[in-house]
Amino acid sequence: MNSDQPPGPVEARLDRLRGRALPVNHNARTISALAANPGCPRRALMDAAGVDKQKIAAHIGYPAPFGQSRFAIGRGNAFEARVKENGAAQLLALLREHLDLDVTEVGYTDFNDVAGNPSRELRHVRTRQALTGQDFAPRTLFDHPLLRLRVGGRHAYLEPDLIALRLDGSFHVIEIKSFPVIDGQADAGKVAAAAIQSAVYVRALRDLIAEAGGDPGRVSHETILIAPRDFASQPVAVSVDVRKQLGVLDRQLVRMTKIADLLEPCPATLTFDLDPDRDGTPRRPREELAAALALVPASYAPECLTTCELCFACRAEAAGSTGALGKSVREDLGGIEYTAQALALARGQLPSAEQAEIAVLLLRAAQLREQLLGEVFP
Amino acid sequence: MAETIEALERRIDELRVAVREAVLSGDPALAKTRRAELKRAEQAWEDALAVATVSAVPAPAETVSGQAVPEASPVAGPGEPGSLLPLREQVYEALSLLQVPAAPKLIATVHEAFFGSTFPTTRVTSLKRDEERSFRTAPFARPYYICAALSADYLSPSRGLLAVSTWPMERRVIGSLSPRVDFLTAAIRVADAIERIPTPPVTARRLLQRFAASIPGASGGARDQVKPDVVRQAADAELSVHADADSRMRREAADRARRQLANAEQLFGAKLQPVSDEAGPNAG
Amino acid sequence: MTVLAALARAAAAATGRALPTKTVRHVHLSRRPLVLVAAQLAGEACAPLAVLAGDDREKPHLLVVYEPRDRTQRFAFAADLAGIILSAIDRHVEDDGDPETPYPDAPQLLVPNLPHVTFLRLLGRSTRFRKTEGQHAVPPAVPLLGRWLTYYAERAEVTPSAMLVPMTAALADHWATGQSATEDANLAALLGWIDPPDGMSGPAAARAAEDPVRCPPAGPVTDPTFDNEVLAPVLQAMREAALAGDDARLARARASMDQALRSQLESTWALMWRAVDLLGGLPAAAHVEQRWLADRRSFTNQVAWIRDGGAPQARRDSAVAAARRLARLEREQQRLAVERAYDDPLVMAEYRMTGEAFAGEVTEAEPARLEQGRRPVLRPWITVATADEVLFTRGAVLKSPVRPAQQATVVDIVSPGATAGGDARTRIVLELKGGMGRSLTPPPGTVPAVGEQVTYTSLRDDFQPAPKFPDIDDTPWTHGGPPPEYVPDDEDAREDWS
Amino acid sequence: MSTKDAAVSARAVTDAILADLAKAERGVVVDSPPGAGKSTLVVAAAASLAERGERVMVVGQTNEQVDDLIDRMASDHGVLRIGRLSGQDYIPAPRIARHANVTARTAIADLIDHPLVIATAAKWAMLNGLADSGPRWPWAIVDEAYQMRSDSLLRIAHLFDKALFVGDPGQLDPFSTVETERWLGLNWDPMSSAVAVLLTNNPDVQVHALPVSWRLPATAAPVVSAAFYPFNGFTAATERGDRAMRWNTQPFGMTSFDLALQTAADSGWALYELPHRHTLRTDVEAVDACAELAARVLLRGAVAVSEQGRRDVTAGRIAIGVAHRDQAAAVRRALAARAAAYPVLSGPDRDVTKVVADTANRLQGREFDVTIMLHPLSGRRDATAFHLEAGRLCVLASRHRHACVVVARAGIPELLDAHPSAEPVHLGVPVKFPDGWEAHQSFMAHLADFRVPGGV
Repeated sequence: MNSDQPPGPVEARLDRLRGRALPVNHNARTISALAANPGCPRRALMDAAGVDKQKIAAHIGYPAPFGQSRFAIGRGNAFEARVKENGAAQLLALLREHLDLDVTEVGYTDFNDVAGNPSRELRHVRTRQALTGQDFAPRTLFDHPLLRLRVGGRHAYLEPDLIALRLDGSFHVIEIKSFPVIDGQADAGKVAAAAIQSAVYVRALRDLIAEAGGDPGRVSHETILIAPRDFASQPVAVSVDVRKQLGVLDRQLVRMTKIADLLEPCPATLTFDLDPDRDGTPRRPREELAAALALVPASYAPECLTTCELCFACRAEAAGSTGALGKSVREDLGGIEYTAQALALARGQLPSAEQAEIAVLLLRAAQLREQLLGEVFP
Repeated sequence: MAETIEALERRIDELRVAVREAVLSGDPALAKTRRAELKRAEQAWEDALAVATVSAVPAPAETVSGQAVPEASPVAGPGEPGSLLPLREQVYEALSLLQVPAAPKLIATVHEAFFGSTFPTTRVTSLKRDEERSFRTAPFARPYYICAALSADYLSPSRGLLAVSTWPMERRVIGSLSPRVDFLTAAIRVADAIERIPTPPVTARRLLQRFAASIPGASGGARDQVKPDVVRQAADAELSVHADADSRMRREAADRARRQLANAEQLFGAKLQPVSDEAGPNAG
Repeated sequence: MTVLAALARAAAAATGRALPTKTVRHVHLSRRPLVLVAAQLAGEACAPLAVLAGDDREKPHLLVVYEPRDRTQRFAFAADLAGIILSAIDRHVEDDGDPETPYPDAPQLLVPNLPHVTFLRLLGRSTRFRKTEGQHAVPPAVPLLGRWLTYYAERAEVTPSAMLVPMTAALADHWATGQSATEDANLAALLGWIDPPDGMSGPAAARAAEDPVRCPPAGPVTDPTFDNEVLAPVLQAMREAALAGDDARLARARASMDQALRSQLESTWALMWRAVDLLGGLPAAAHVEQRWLADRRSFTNQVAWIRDGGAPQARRDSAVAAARRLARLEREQQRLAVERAYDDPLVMAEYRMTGEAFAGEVTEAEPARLEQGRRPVLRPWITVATADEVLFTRGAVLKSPVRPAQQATVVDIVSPGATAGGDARTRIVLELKGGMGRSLTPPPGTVPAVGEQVTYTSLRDDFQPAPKFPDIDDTPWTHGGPPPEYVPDDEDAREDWS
Repeated sequence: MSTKDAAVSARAVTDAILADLAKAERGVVVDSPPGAGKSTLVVAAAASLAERGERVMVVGQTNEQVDDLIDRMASDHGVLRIGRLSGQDYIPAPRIARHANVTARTAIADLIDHPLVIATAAKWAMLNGLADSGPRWPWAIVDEAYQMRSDSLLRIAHLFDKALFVGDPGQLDPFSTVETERWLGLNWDPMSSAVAVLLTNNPDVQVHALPVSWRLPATAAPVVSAAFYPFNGFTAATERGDRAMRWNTQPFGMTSFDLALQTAADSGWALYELPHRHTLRTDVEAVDACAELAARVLLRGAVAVSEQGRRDVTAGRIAIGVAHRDQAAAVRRALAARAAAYPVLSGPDRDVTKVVADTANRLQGREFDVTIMLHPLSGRRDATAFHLEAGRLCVLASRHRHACVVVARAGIPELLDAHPSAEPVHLGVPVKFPDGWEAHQSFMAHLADFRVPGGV
């Protein structure tokens, strides 16, 4: 997992930050999550260090609100299996009409293990050989190839559902999702997530090809989304242009390398180590851990509630700030940081020069509410 | 002294809540222990009921651990005709009809379509282990074994595919084109089988439809009445495209297998030193 | 959002209690609304697990799908649901009246949140094209239900409509909580702020509402731990019982599934009725009745359309249908905005904040002022003094909510500085036109008198006539020409459900 | 390129377009970057069609635009009889009334014999009858077609057989106040522009692009082209030497404002950067800065020197562009305050209240010598889709012939970096380029070289 080179000063500090725990492996989902709130130093730092945010959050008493229903997981697996069964017969049929895949293009190779050995290094080597044409078996579909992408200090291993190689020699990333495409429309949020994940694979694949001296341009930015059509489990193929997502991703990866700037203000002794006992139960005092967390500033917004494992902890921390009420509220309150300030101004407290404009409005608003509701401000 | 049914029911409800709380608080270990407790309570409840109600409860067809994803087990309506044959025989019937290596799901579907009974795919996977064990204890004692298909490159067992030991090695090795070739061959076999039956059952016709849907020109327009001969022609047509390349690859791999592998490995696949239990049963 | 609303949220956060943002209720509430709370299987496009529905808060009907993936069971469920919804509809249909006059009332459907609206839309989409005979036949009520659910879902897109109301939206429209809009989407949390249990603060109640074990989410998607720890084992037990053909165990398993799902739906059911009471506590705004009349009309037409064998709603809008719908939605939206401001001083206050309206006192009035032309016309002038900030310029045409028939044109604006006697108020001189009858002397009350408190705004309730669009068959080449006519095909009927 | 070459290449394209009109099956689309001679083309096309004896209906989007067009046509083609179809309450603007060959009527019947009839899309839509009955034109010319919503095209499309669509693809997209997701991905999404729908349904319609901008100076064309027209770029018709801004007076000392104006005069751009702060939209300091800059241009007596000769920069030739209506109102108040403060600023040409202060939407298609932009992201805590929209920035950055001063609080690049990029993705909707985020980045990167610290 750790990078091939000996860890530099930054890596060393990130390792200390993480403590004894093994770094959580990035996957396409966590990498794409980096773009969810790029303005948050706390998140950026912990992700770069591979800290298990879930565990931290649970230990300080704010477990992440995300769980996955086994029905959803089961549905996902069942659908992927169905698409891939019998040499991905259904998929071939779709690609033939969708990408006018040539009838000779049926080669199907399984990269889930190498001769029964699931080691990621082996699988990655094998994937590289196959994708860079170092073996000559006719291949069209690559089932769960194992790619690598450098994220922050270390390599993340990535497993796309499928990669299709067209006769014209260009690669198309295929993402199999189990959310439905109904009358040509799908949940825009889920498609967006799928798109950025595909972008992660495209990036990793381009790097792989480039390293092998090939032309990364051979990896198409037109990825293919396979999802159930309407209410049945018949798959449908839709192509998704991920150029924008690639742009976003590249920016994030660059930011990850600039992580030093974020480390700079933190005390050198800072660590999120859980001090686990033999069977992994954390022994580190909660307060201490919470205090350590507080040393890295977070930029909480309600949007975090759906994207970040630490959201509840950060929300509690942000209580009393206008941002906790939503970005638009904070904006309407003229960027004032705390609700108490806003209310004080509404009550007529003398504003600072910077607050002068908003103060007028708040006072006015308070008067109107008072007139119309007989409300008096706390 | 066993608790009353009501008491048990209350316990079960409480434990369910307890488990969920453990999960939500991000404490998998605690959740695990409480789950076990819950299972015990539920069992106790079942037993208590069994005592209470005189009706003798036949053992369930299979017990799936609480961890298993329900979707994995088949959704069979009550009163489905079960076959009297042992599982390996049923699998054999299906594979003999298909004449190509196949995945448990396809095997089960084929058997349901043409032999009127189905079985949980989960059991088919364990079947392979039993077969290997019995072969290693008494080689060639049985007329045939349900064995693995071998991946052409490493001659290791190819994930999730079953074959029959009496087939020629050429048929049991899987090159990169083989999945497609075998799919087309299977389609043809199914088409033949349907033609042999005077009034093919709905399940059989639906199976043929499923095949036809993924073969160019096989559906011949109307998706509801696919014609066996149309499917056969279409499959043959595409088969002719891949056949040579595929059989070349398979012959080469088969020779290698016969040269390099011991009997057991020829049937159940060569193993690298397994690095994790995921690598399948230990070759010893 | 506006400063006014933002301030309300800030104040709510500080006081730990939601604060009103409206003085009247802007949404219609039926005397006997049909409340519906649903649970849906995670990961599926639209696999109903259970529904708690009815118009009697004491006796809700519980419908459960024991094998959510089984096509027949789903359609059986759809048929049962149809039983509830269609009978509610039938109760409102009076066929003796002439088709022009709308039915006296329409069945209002209340659901917890927006995901429920989507759920009903998809349920409608997945049932309305079904065939009732031949292969893949379904019970006759199923496609009918589909068309009604689709009708409700599409009606819900029309902002002024109250046919299908997601409760979180209705509540959040009338109260400001001390949490974010994202968190307001949780019905229990939202109600926690508005009406916390005794001895509990708003935030405390909201936090408690976020515990999926103590307080099951309003759905329709159920809590993952419920799925994994409760539902999955029960389903498993049921399947095993079925496989073993053990009817006693099957019955027990079904009973515990009923109980499990009821436990998930009941608390939300209770919350729904609490919300109904809370909203009902507010007096209805002046235009609510009129908007409900539009709903009754639309409902009456839909009944007629179905009775006269009209086709089910298309999958996607044609070019003409899309343009028509957009035009209607925009007009309705605009009208709603004006009506709300006219009905509710607190809404009007938003416009006063932004200078699109002002309220003040009439300081001078020339009710009988005549404009001399070929023949004299009545053009009274009044002067209004206001403390509001006025952004209007000369010539701006305004209206007063209490005199909608009358136009007021800004003649002059005298800013406070210019006025003598240190009055800090702005003076606006308005010329009035219309709403004063024929004669040259205005009837009493038609012209605001000195001392009267008045409000004037640039929000106008007089709209352009509805735009005309070509017939579908005349769809021009620029938009792909006329679309093919819809003919139900087998695909529609077959399309198996998961 | 030299003005002469520019004229040559522009003419070549125009000829190609007119030739295309002659043989077009259905229609022709012409993409016109800012100030590339869109109206010139419309006038030429109308005239050449009229010469061929074809009756032509011309469709504008606003009465302003329509009157501008009529004025151009009537002046360039004095003989051509032009009908102006208008609503009841339309009073012909002086610039229309002065033309003898223009007749304004409210009923189409009175104009039906005119070779050229011009009206707004809304007015044309009124004649909506059945496709086969009612009047019909062999040709329509649709101006500002990218700002026209496809549903309003739907309402008039049956009035003509063939059409020439002209517009600027880089400007603001049509918008609606209601939820419009349900139509996304449809070939006839009523929310997409008339051109987009036309092209998806008629892929074989020819698309031309005008190659040079007559408005934008050599300092601006490359920047705007790169940031907002990544796929069909354009060049300036003039070279750096051809345009210049001079001052009639020297300032007393160099305030930051004078510095900004000087920078803009020399290089075509200036970023007047106020200290970082999160503010309301109507950031008084920023608004004042905009007004003050405009006032300075008048006070100092700016002279615009260009291929068209020398001319004083009068109030009407200065624009202050903003994102929101309340900002525009605030700027107008600030201007009025200055008019009250310095009597000098009230002469006919120097009347600072005559400076055009308006939102991007209403500045579309207009041209000025000097523009001052209140940057949409100035003082913001976080960006929204609205503030990031490429079209908005493009309009604000491409109205000027000489110089553009951008007024903004510091911290915009950082804001952009922290912007979460999780826009929803809709199936079947082509990815729109340029991406607003990227456009803003590249624009800010360019401005960095022309930074003038303000508010000190």
